[in-house]
Amino acid sequence: MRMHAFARRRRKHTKRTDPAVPPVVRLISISKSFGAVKANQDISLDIRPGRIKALLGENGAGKSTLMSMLSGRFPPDSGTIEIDGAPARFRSPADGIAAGIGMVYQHFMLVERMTVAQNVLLGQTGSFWLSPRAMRATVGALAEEYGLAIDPGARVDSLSMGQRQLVEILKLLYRQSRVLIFDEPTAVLTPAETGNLFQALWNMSEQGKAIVFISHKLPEVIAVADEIAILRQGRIVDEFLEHEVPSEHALANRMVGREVILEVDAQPVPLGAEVLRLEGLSGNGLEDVSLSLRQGEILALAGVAGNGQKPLVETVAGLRSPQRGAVTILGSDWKAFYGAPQKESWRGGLAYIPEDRQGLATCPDLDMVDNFLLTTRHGFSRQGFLERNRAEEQTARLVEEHDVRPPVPATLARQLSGGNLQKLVIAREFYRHPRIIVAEQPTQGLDVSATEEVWRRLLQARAHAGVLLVTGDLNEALQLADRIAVMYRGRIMDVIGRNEPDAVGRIGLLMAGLRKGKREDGTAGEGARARQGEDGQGAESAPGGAAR
Amino acid sequence: SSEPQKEAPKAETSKATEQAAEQATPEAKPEGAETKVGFIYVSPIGDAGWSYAHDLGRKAVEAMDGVTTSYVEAVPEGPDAERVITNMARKGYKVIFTTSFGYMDPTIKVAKEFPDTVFMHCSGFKKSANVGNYFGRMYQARYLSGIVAGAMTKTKKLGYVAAFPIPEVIRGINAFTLGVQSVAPDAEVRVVWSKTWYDPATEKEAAKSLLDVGCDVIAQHQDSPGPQEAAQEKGVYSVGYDTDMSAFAPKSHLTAPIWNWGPFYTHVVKSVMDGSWKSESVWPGMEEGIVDLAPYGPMVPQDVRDKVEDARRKIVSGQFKVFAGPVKDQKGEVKVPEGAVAGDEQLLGMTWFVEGVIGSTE
Amino acid sequence: MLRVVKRQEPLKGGTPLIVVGALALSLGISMLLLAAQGKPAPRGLFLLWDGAFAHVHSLEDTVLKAIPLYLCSLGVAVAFRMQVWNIGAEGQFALGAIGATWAALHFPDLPAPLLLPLMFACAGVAGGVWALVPALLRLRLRVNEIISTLMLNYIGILLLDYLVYGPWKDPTSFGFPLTREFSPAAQIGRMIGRIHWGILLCAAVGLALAVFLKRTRTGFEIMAGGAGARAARYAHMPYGFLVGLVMVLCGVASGWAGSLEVSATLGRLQPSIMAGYGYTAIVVAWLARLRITHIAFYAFLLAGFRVGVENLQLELQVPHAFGGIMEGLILLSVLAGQFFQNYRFRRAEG
Amino acid sequence: MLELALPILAATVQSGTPILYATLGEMLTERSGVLNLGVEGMMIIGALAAFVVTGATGSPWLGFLAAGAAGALLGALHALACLVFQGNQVVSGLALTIFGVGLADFLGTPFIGTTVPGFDKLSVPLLSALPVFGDIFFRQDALVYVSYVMPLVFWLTMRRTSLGLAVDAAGEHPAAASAAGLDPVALRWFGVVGGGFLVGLGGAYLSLAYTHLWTSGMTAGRGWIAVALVIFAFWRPGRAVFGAYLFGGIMAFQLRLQAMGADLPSSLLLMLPYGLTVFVLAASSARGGGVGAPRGLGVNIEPQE
Ligand SMILES: Nc1ncnc2c1ncn2[C@@H]1O[C@H](COP(=O)(O)OP(=O)(O)OP(=O)(O)O)[C@@H](O)[C@H]1O
Ligand SMILES: Nc1ncnc2c1ncn2[C@@H]1O[C@H](COP(=O)(O)OP(=O)(O)OP(=O)(O)O)[C@@H](O)[C@H]1O
Ligand SMILES: [Mg+2]
Ligand SMILES: [Mg+2]
Repeated sequence: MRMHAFARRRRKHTKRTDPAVPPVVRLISISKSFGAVKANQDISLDIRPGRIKALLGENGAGKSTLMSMLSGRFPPDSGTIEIDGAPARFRSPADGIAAGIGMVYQHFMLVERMTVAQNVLLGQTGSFWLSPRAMRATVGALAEEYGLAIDPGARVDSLSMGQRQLVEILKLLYRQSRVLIFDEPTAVLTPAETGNLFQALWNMSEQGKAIVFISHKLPEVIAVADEIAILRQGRIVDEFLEHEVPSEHALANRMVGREVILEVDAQPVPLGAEVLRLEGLSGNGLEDVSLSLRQGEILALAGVAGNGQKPLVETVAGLRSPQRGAVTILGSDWKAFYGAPQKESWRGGLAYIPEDRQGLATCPDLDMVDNFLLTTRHGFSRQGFLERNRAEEQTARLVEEHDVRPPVPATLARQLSGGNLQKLVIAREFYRHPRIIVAEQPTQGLDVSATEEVWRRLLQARAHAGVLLVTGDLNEALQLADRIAVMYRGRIMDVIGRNEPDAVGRIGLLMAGLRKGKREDGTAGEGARARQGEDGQGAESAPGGAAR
Repeated sequence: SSEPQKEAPKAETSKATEQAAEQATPEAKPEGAETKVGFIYVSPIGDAGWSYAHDLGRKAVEAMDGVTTSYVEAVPEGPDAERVITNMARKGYKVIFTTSFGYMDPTIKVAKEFPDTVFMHCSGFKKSANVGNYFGRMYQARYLSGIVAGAMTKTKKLGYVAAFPIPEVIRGINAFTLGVQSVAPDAEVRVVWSKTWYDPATEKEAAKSLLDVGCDVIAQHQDSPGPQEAAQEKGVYSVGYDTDMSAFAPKSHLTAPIWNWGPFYTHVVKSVMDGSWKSESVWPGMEEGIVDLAPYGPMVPQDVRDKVEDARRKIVSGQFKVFAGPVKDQKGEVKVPEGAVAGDEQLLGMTWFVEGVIGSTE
Repeated sequence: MLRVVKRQEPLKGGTPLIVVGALALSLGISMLLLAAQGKPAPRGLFLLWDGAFAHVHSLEDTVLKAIPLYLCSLGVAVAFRMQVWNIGAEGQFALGAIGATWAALHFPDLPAPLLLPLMFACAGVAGGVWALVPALLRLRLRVNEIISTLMLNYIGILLLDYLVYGPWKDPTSFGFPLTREFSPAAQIGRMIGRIHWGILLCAAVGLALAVFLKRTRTGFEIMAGGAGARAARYAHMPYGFLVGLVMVLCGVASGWAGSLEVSATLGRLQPSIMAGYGYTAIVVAWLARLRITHIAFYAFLLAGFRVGVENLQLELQVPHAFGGIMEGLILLSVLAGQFFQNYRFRRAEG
Repeated sequence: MLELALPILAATVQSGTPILYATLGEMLTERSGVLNLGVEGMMIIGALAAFVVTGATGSPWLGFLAAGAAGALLGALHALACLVFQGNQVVSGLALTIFGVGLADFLGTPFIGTTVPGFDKLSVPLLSALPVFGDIFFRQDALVYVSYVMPLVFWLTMRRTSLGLAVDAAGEHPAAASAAGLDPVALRWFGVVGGGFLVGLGGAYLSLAYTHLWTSGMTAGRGWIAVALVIFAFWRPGRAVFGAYLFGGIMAFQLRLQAMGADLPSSLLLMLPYGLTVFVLAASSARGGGVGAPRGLGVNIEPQE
């Protein structure tokens, strides 16, 4: 059940360019090390105008490092960057911007408390004195020119992820960047927003911009890229031009260096007792949310980010208290469950795998052992004293078992790559033998093999637990979940079984806020889109719907 | 950090004399034959106040033949004092002046261990074989300044910016008030506590608060001329303290009660050197010149000056006592009955205001 | 052009070097200041050493001075470990002294074995409660603890003032701001030389805190809470309780320092006990990099400086403010020194 | 009643002025993302520099600028510690206070008990004739008048210039500022040094206008109150004015209560400003909950490889 919605549109939009067009940027034999880690080794790469170049690679392969050097964030240890055939030396991002290179980082570099206009013009205002009105006008005109729908006066913190991405793009456009680098731009987008982004990418590449696109999602890469380069362990191992682009499967194998199975086998397992129950949960941005989760199933929570998933998860995970309604966890009331001594509930209770791995799930400045102890400390506590030696042994064992790299328990969390950190968190949370698992965007930013591993573990966990999976990746939801609950504006719109007919289409409508999306006819979809346009919520609808 | 506890004002000297008195270092002189004299101050000598006045006295001692001096400043009145005094005694200082009330117990304690050293403690009441104590009757000069102030007030409301509610300060306020009342019987004296010894900003503000409620002469027991500045800005009179503060407020400065420790200190050191020193409590007053009034400002009329000079003569001759009965407190209770005179004990422990003072002693 | 580069691993074994270097640097600058005043700098250095460490009596002085500093620093370090910026040790010290004095004044007839524990209990409660106020303000009302602890210092000292100028003033003190002298039972005696039994309390508190922080689960939670408050909440650590706990621990330790000051060295309460130990404690805690086991050393060292500067004053007539400059310089240079532990300079190409 | 209220209000403006300068200075520093707890130290060094330079040159305006320069110099020390040496901002600030107070004490000793010309009251023609307002606001000294325009200049700079926008970006999200081609470290240098300059001016007010005298410790905790006021003001200059005058008012009022004969222990009255600081913070934090704190405040910018 995969979606190849983008490919079709792409054909419509792509203009064939001459393959012999000279590159704007040549990276020649670039190397970069962080201490003992060789992040990039002898990398050479050409980036051409009017082309979308995708960079693929496992977590830690060195993609971000390479692009950071191109954008001027830090210098390479050796090698040269040529712009228009002349060697360039960047000392700061300002130099990169001046040379026409712009980068959209995975974690948006936006000042949330400023307006769209302020963000776009930051550092580029030209004159000393500013007029907010003139700024809004400038940015508004620019947005219009490129057909990007955004209010230049809106504060960034009021925008959805997709809209924020538009702001990032506007920044590059305003700076007249000729090379636009997108580091995992779709990781935080809803499918609809992804569709919009691709549209924008195609528009820009048609205008002659060179685009670098980094993603772990192979269908996206195949859909959007003209050329693909694959990095493995800091080296370029393969390059494909568009007509040579192989299948997803082959790409994945090249990336990882071994056979990868892209589909997981999600055979249902027998259901057990109810482990989690929400009844009429309201407040904190939630409205009358009722859910039930049983041991043996995965319940996915789908929806555009910001529609109440966060408060729901945080309430279930005990980070905020429910205002109205009842939450029953493993048969106990919320208050009783979280009020009870952790001594008993650390094991066989609820495990929360949050989206924010650095900072929430772990402390960056603590080593793996201490981070392991964060949630398991009660298991290593005897009369109030901590058995750190035993914790060290257990950490070493788990790190080995889960293939966390480097397998050194004394490594600090901030020295781990995102994927490895996630492995550590998952190892730790599974060590607790939870009976409820709340997994929030568990594979975001993970490469295919790591994703595969996480999926496998979540499916396995059903043997002893119920899983509440919060994901913005509809594909992930469809791969894993038995049932999918769609959230819209703090409400559960509906719960849909994975194998129900036209699940994708209905979910798309529900995400757009249409409860009556059930199998009427095509006009319902049109109506939904119209209403969406009226209340200005941005996302049109799910890509599945859009494609049909 | 701690508030220094001081209980008397400092000596009269202008900045010029201070600069003239060259600061000599002990190293400059051959050691051994010299008599070493040590001083311990509660605040930095730069405070231009209490410790500064004592240090001027020290410089007078330094100028004596065969004598060398040193000091430690800003010594808190607890265990630190004991340590510093011990250290001095151990280093062979023959005479040690401890110049704050809080040094009393540490001085007595250390003196036991160093019977050959002479200790002089200022403003306390304990003695031992080798510890004497001394102080000066500043309240006499305060009384005289009160006469001047009382003669110059029109509103019959006078302001008094005071540091801490301790007997020395309270005694001064009372003496000042009695002086005021000797010429303006129905006048009142309002007191504001600044809880600082030297904070020009706060003290000026305190003076302004008194001016705002209608006071037209400002007196003070502080080490800064902040109150004088306030008075001058408002165009009213003020009574300084410690030194002749007329330079800071020439149009406002009536006079000031002032200290002069030099003669006393040289006298003590001389008596130790010639072996005539005895342990005793001494509390000299105007007759010894240890306290005095600064020169009058030009606005003080001759008849007022005459009145003050008359009172001064009577005080010096012992004919007049400032705290001679009847003295009533704020509540009208008689504290010193008719015909009696407040004894030194009562003066040293004075914690009540006389009638006519408006303010709290806490 | 030099670029700053983060070391992959903190410089191992570099700490003693950095500390020695920073001390040398700050002493060097101080001596330059001395020379600028026309005083002999080498002799100044000698006098500093001589006054602080060279004789039995000067060592005794230094140890006596180090005791309150040590206790306050322990408390500060515990709070700082959790990134609770409690700079209120000064006020908690005052409240401890007040608490102990209350017991000593109200139960003068109790025998020492009852009275002393009671005094320490009262000091601990007073200091602890005083520290708990900012903790609660932070937890309930999100009041920045740096400000609230600092303001409570001023208020605590004024409260002490109020008591000794008002209700607790010794009627026989001639109106001076002191309380009555404590009964002998309320006074802690000397153990060896002039060093009082309070040093045993210091040892006990230091040991207990070291074990507590290093070996217990709650100690781990404090450390983790300091490394990341959000992660601590995520892991369902009792964050509020921990904030309260470290504050109270600091309040109790500082309170005991205050109570030793009144019961072991003075025998009464008076305003001059406030000698800034609570602020210097921050310098000490930071020098020791918040390690309990290193605090004793630095408390001793800084106490030595304070005592030694007096010798410098007496012999060279150096102003009192010299000590303050030295303390600030030491702190600044150690701060800069710690940089070299985690970073290095690298020549940047171009 | 008005006779009593007017002087208190005029005194309020005056005693609020040094706090206002210092608050704006710390606000600038914090908006660039650096917490500087050395305000007390910078302020007192400013007071000393103002006094010494005025004494040497006879020009209080030169003294005023010298105070700013001295505050800026100390600020630069903090910037060096935190921006180059990656020191902990809390600790470095505390060190700066300890060092600044000690240094001022050390260097200032010879000047205690001397006086310099300074700024005197200067009625503004016309405006001072206004009823009530004239008495409160326009019979003050020149530095008070300068302080009236400061919040406005501050606001204009932060909201209407590219520099202000950049400084805010460095405080909110230095990585974003850097990605936008700005140099957040340089902007923070500006914030810390510029903030130190303003704080130093606040010190100058104490030794040149409030009084014409110098003494060690004459800031008496005003620097700390400024730090608190930045939080109270939600990092906005307008509310800073309100906060500074509130504190000026309470300081002026506390002494006047005594002068009016209130029979209250002075220790308890003196607690008022400190107690009020905590109270005001509690009230505003409870309502706003750290509203307006720059998100990057207190976090150092790690150097890039
Ligand atoms: N600032 C740094 N300090 C130390 N090591 C680093 C740093 N940045 C990256 N690395 C290491 O360099 C290697 C390459 O990292 P990079 O971020 O380029 O990988 P990536 O391909 O972007 O991975 P991902 O898909 O997870 O984003 C990794 O091993 C990473 O741990
Ligand atoms: N601040 C300090 N003052 C004095 N001695 C110290 C200090 N810090 C460390 N030491 C001592 O110096 C030696 C080496 O110090 P270092 O900090 O490098 O080792 P460490 O404690 O193993 O390091 P870390 O715990 O930071 O990894 C140790 O014996 C330690 O006790
Ligand atoms: Mg990456
Ligand atoms: Mg001589």
